[in-house]
Amino acid sequence: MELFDTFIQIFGSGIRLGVPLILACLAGLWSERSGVVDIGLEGKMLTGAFAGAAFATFTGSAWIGLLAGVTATVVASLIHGYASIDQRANQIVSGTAINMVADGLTALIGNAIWSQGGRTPQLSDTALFNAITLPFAESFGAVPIVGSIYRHLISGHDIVTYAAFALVPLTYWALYSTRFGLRLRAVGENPAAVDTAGISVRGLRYSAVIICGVLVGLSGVYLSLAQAAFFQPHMSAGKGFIALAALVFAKWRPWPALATCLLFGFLDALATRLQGVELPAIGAIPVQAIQSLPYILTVVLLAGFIGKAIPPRASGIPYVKER
Amino acid sequence: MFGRNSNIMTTALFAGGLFTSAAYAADIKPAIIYDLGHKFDASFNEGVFHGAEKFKKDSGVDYRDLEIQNDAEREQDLRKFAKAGYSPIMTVGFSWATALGKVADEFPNTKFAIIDADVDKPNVQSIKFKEQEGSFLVGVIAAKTSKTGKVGFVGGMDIPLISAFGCGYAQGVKYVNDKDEVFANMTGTDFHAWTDPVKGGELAKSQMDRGADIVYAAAGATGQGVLKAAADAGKLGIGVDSDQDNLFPGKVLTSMLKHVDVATYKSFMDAKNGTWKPGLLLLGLKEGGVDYATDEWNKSVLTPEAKAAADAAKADIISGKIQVHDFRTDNKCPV
Amino acid sequence: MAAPVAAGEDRVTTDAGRAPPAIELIGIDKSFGPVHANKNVNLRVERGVIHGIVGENGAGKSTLMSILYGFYEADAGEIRINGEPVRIRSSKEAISHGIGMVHQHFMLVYPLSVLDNVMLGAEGGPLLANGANAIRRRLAELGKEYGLEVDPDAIVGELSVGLQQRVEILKALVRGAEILVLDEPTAVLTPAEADQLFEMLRVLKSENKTIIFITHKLREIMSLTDRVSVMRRGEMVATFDTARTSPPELADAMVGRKVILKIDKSEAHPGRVALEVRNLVVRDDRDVVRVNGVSFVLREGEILGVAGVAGNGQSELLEALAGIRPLSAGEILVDGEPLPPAEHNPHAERLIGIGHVPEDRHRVGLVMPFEACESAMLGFHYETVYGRGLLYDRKAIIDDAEHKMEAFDVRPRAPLLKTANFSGGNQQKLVLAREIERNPKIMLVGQPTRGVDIGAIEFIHKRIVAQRDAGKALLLVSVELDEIFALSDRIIVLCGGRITGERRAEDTNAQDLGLLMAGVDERAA
Amino acid sequence: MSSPLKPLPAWADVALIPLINVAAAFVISGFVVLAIGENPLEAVQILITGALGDLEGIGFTLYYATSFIFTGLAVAICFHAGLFNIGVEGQAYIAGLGAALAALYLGFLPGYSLVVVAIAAAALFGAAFAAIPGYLQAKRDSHIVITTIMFNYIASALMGYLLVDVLRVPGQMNAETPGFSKYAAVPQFHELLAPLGIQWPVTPFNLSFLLALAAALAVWLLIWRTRLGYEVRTVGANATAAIYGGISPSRITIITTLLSGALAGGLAVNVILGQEHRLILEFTGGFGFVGIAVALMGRAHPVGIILAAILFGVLYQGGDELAFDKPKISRDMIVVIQGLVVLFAGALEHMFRRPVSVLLARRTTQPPI
Repeated sequence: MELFDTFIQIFGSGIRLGVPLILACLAGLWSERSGVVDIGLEGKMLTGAFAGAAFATFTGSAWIGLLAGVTATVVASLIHGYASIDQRANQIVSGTAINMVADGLTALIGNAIWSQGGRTPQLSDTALFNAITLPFAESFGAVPIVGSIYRHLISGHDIVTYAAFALVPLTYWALYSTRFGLRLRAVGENPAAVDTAGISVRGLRYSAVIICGVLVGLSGVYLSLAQAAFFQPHMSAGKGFIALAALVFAKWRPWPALATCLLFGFLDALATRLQGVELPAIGAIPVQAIQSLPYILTVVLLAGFIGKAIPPRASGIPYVKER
Repeated sequence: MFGRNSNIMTTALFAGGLFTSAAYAADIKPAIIYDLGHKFDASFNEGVFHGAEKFKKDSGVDYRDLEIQNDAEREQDLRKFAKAGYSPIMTVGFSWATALGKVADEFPNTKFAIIDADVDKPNVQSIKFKEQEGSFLVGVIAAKTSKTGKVGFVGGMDIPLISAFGCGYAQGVKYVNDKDEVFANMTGTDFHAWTDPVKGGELAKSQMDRGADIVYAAAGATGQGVLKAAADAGKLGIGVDSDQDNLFPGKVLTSMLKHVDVATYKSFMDAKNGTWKPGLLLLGLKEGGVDYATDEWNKSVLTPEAKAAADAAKADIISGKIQVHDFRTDNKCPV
Repeated sequence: MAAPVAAGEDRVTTDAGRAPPAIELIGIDKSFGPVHANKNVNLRVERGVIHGIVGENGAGKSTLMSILYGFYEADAGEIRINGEPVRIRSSKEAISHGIGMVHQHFMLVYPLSVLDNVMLGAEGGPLLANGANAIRRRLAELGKEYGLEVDPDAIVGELSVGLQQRVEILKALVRGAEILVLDEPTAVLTPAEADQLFEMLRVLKSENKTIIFITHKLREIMSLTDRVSVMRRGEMVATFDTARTSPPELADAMVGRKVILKIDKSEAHPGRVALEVRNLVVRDDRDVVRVNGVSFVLREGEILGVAGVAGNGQSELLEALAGIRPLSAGEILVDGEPLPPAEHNPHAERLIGIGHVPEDRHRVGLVMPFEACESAMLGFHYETVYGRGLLYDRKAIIDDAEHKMEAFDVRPRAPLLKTANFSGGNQQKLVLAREIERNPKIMLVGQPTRGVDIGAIEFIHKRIVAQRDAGKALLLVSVELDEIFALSDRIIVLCGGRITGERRAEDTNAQDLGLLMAGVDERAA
Repeated sequence: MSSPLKPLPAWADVALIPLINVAAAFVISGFVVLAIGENPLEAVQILITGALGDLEGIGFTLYYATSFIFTGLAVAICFHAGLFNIGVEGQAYIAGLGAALAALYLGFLPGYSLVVVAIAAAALFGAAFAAIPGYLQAKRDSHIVITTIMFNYIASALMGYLLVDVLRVPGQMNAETPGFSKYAAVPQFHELLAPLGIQWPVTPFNLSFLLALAAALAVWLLIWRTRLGYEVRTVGANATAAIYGGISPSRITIITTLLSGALAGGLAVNVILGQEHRLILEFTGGFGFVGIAVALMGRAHPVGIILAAILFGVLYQGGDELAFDKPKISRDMIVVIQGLVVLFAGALEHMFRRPVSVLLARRTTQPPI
């Protein structure tokens, strides 16, 4: 029973740590399914976290913060989109640029406004997305196992977390059950087929890039307005790249993306809990080993040692009409 | 915020300096370089800042300060201050030890100070604290306040210094009730551990899930995540270094005060008065270097009973009746 | 032989009451930079017929169809659909005018299902479910009606090429295409698959659909089409009723009465066998067999021409011989000795004296951003001529390039100029200079004068013949029949990856070769 | 379809366009400074004085430039083979491990041969760490961009573990190794010049600078004067032509990443052996990423890289002084500039091409050849 509770707790922690990954991973999914490779997720996450925290600080409203965060990431996405779609740039270079600019600019502006080394002040409760206790969480929570799961895993998250989980089926539905989704999947594989079917490749890709901006913006806002209560420079701490790894690992599909992000979140939670803990028969596992597991798994997958991750065929390649 | 409950202590500590200052007034250019984790961490670095601000107010002498952003900058920044004629230069945190060891030799006429480490140079003042004693007191308060008999400790980096906090705390808890449980976790193993409130919050949540109703954070800026998690869960946190009771009023039981503010103030003031001395300063309860916080924000949660127990323990420690073990002496904790 | 009619004119007099032609293209003109792809092209396609368009590679067929399909806009000219002048600025507009197109390279999304592919762009609403059901029904109907059965839930990438093409046709039909354009549809099909396709097209025709069928295979034209138009060098040169023309007449029209460049060529004195190929089988990147059991010998002091319509295995043959493409079966013998697998690579083959002028100098033969002198040593860059020690001897590299440029009259004579800045002819001379100056005993030459101006063609031809006279063995691959005639001593014709015939140059003519190229096997003829 | 552009004259292609791109990055940076309420011109003045105003500033500038030359070369050599190595940061980090292990455990080596071995170890470790993504790209077709990003994090975790749990001095709280012997140190210029009676201020500027210049020369010779370099450029420019020319692209990919990793090791040599004299956490400080900006700005040419590295050295050192004098303009400003350089000189490289060619076409009476 104690083991079960521990598991529930670590899993709960994994969910909270996994939420920004889920949102960023879905963002990457939309973009890359359309053929625009996005290694700028990390930078956009920071952008969203900063803009969200800054505006929440000014206005005291989490919702305005959210709006600002999402707007900022959409702008960043559009810059990447312009470079990738219209300027036919190297998308890796463009994404790297976004990462660098976002990393520097958020810290710089934060420092210029609040003189706290780039941090925003601690946000008040109204400017945050707080945990929502679902009905009967307390009373039902007493029931063994099911109640515990309900109380600790299902109840007690903030609205962004619930949104993240809702966005997975939504993405799945949009991708596989709507006209837009079909076209998007097609344009990432063979833009010429889409073009000859009389559909605008450019329009589709820009739409995807904007959706990517909205989702990764949510992810950033979650960092500063739900997970922490302020923005702090570099606070994304590689989550954008983990999300990218998860995307590869999930082979660009929504449900596996959710599973992978939860796994990675779970690993993160586990790494934190196992700090300095001696495990029976194994001894202390270096937390770094667990922390680097997502990266190692991704490399192994990419190398085709456990299945093969094949990206959308046209991803990273600017579309040029050929003769 | 400065010296709220410890005005008497502070005044007692360096009253002499204050009153004799005029006679030896010298032109000094004090400077502070903070540790990673930022100036306004509401904790360790911020304490130094408040000490310096008070110094500025009292003496009229301005000071420079600087935040660094990565480990690699330390030496250059330190040298830059020394080069520019700043003295005394206060370096905040043990991470400065190596860089200071080098630079202090290059500028033998500059006065340096370091908090939390011992750098044995003729021009360096090393200021260390008996964190275990202050932690003992908050441990007593935690044990007296806890309803579940389970309390938590979230440390920053897994190093002996932080273990000394945790060990002192555990001794205090066990002193009150030997059956009480203390859950202890460390956030990380490198300097990111000081700046990761999310991880801190997660650790606090895990301890609260296991039944802890009071969590003590000794983790720099990471601690804010711990206090927030405790406040969000309707439990109590214990702050560290600076008085953090106001961060979540009514949700922070008390704070273990590590008077880096006082130490900074004194170091600067001594330099101004010409009474600055190099060497090791070891500050405990007796010297007013550590304490626990009582103020308007925690009076609703800090029961008179708990306060009385803490004050009794404090008197016993000062008198030597209670010996609080320092983890750093043998890397072991007796409880 | 019947005289070809003027382009665009109809030999069948139209009755006043008859429906207007399905398509009329009037004066279509299109240039890509310096390339004049379509010159004042007229075309008239009647409703309910299968209308073939033939022409050699680069004759402008695909460009014309791309204009019809709205992929490009013509610089000048008019399009009429059912007699109505229309502007087609996008594929979407073409589709709305009832035009469907099956591209040579399928416009399919391979990881998606047949249903998804067919639906793409014709989803029938923002949600897929309703449209999907409608299209599923429609696919079933079409399947019954035209014999175009295909599992709607199959993943397109897992289907055979023939079925993939069927999906392309279904895509067009589901969109209500009345006019179907097929661009070289049989290029990727097996003969059996091609026959199936023809069956389908005949059924479609019987339903009063109009079909434009682009090919360069005369056999297909003769067996399938009602009418046929011939394009040559961007122009529409003739239109025939298929029933009243013949393969030789079409071949003649396709090839045209070009000025055959006369080369002063002495009689060949073939020596011993330098290269022999036995039962060679070669696959392309998509694992399709492109060379299927080819055997021949090449002697010293002769030029063996490999004729054939583009895409019949010549490229793969050449690449396989040069060591770039692996052999699936068969063997290569050099000087009577089998070439060991370890030496079946470009580097080792160069060492034993096999030179290779690749078909595509832009993509393969040269490195465009390099200085000319650097492109002039590609493949030989390891040689000590260019420096004995660790470092290259820059002067030796430049001198070597200067020497080659001198010998082959490459202009401007600037070894430091970027390769890309030379004209096509001079680039090609640079490639030839590089390969010939190294004095190989066997030369594999692909399309030596493609995109090269007249003056350079003559120069290049002379150098090739000079090599023969010096006792070298040369294999010449060219889709230009007149080039084959001008240079070859002996000619083999490839069709569908097989040799359909071998001729001595003086014993044959364009009509004869045209038949072989069209796959009319001499044994059957 | 847009009409094809006339090719730009060579001078515009080599100098004008890159200059405009970099200028655009700086102009926008100026607006950023303005937006945070400071005077950009004053900022530039402080920056330049701080970086070049005295010998000390110059020393620091060149110290930083040394690091950037190495990382810039590491990125550039991969560019030549058509590869994008984002992993220079991690490769340099691991190279630092090699340097430290040699310095700490090979102390028996006579005199300054120790530092030579330590430098070699840095190059070796960097190369080995880069070779894994290189191998996976060449043989298993795993995209080198993703794998090198992953390897940066793997390097970070590995080094964190080693420094905290394995190499740390017992009882010491800082995650760092013990100091190296003086024979494992690359001499600093102020030490070298002092016996000659030349007073050079104490700066971390050390002999690695000469090593960096030598590396730049070596890379130049390698790329433009050797067979291997020829093969590297051929693979980068046209892989099909390379195969035709008997060059194996996968072999070249592996060799190039090895060389790139070895060059990344130069960052460790400069920082660890030249300045810190012990291995510390995260000593790479993002300099591996600066290499991307340097390589793009220097157009992957060693001379351009040296110039771009010095410019970034000025930015880093001057930016330090700027952050000191104007706390509002924190060091992050430099990261912003760096990112904007990558954006304009890399991603939006061709944005100004059309307007410039239109402008030039209007200006020149004769069409440019």
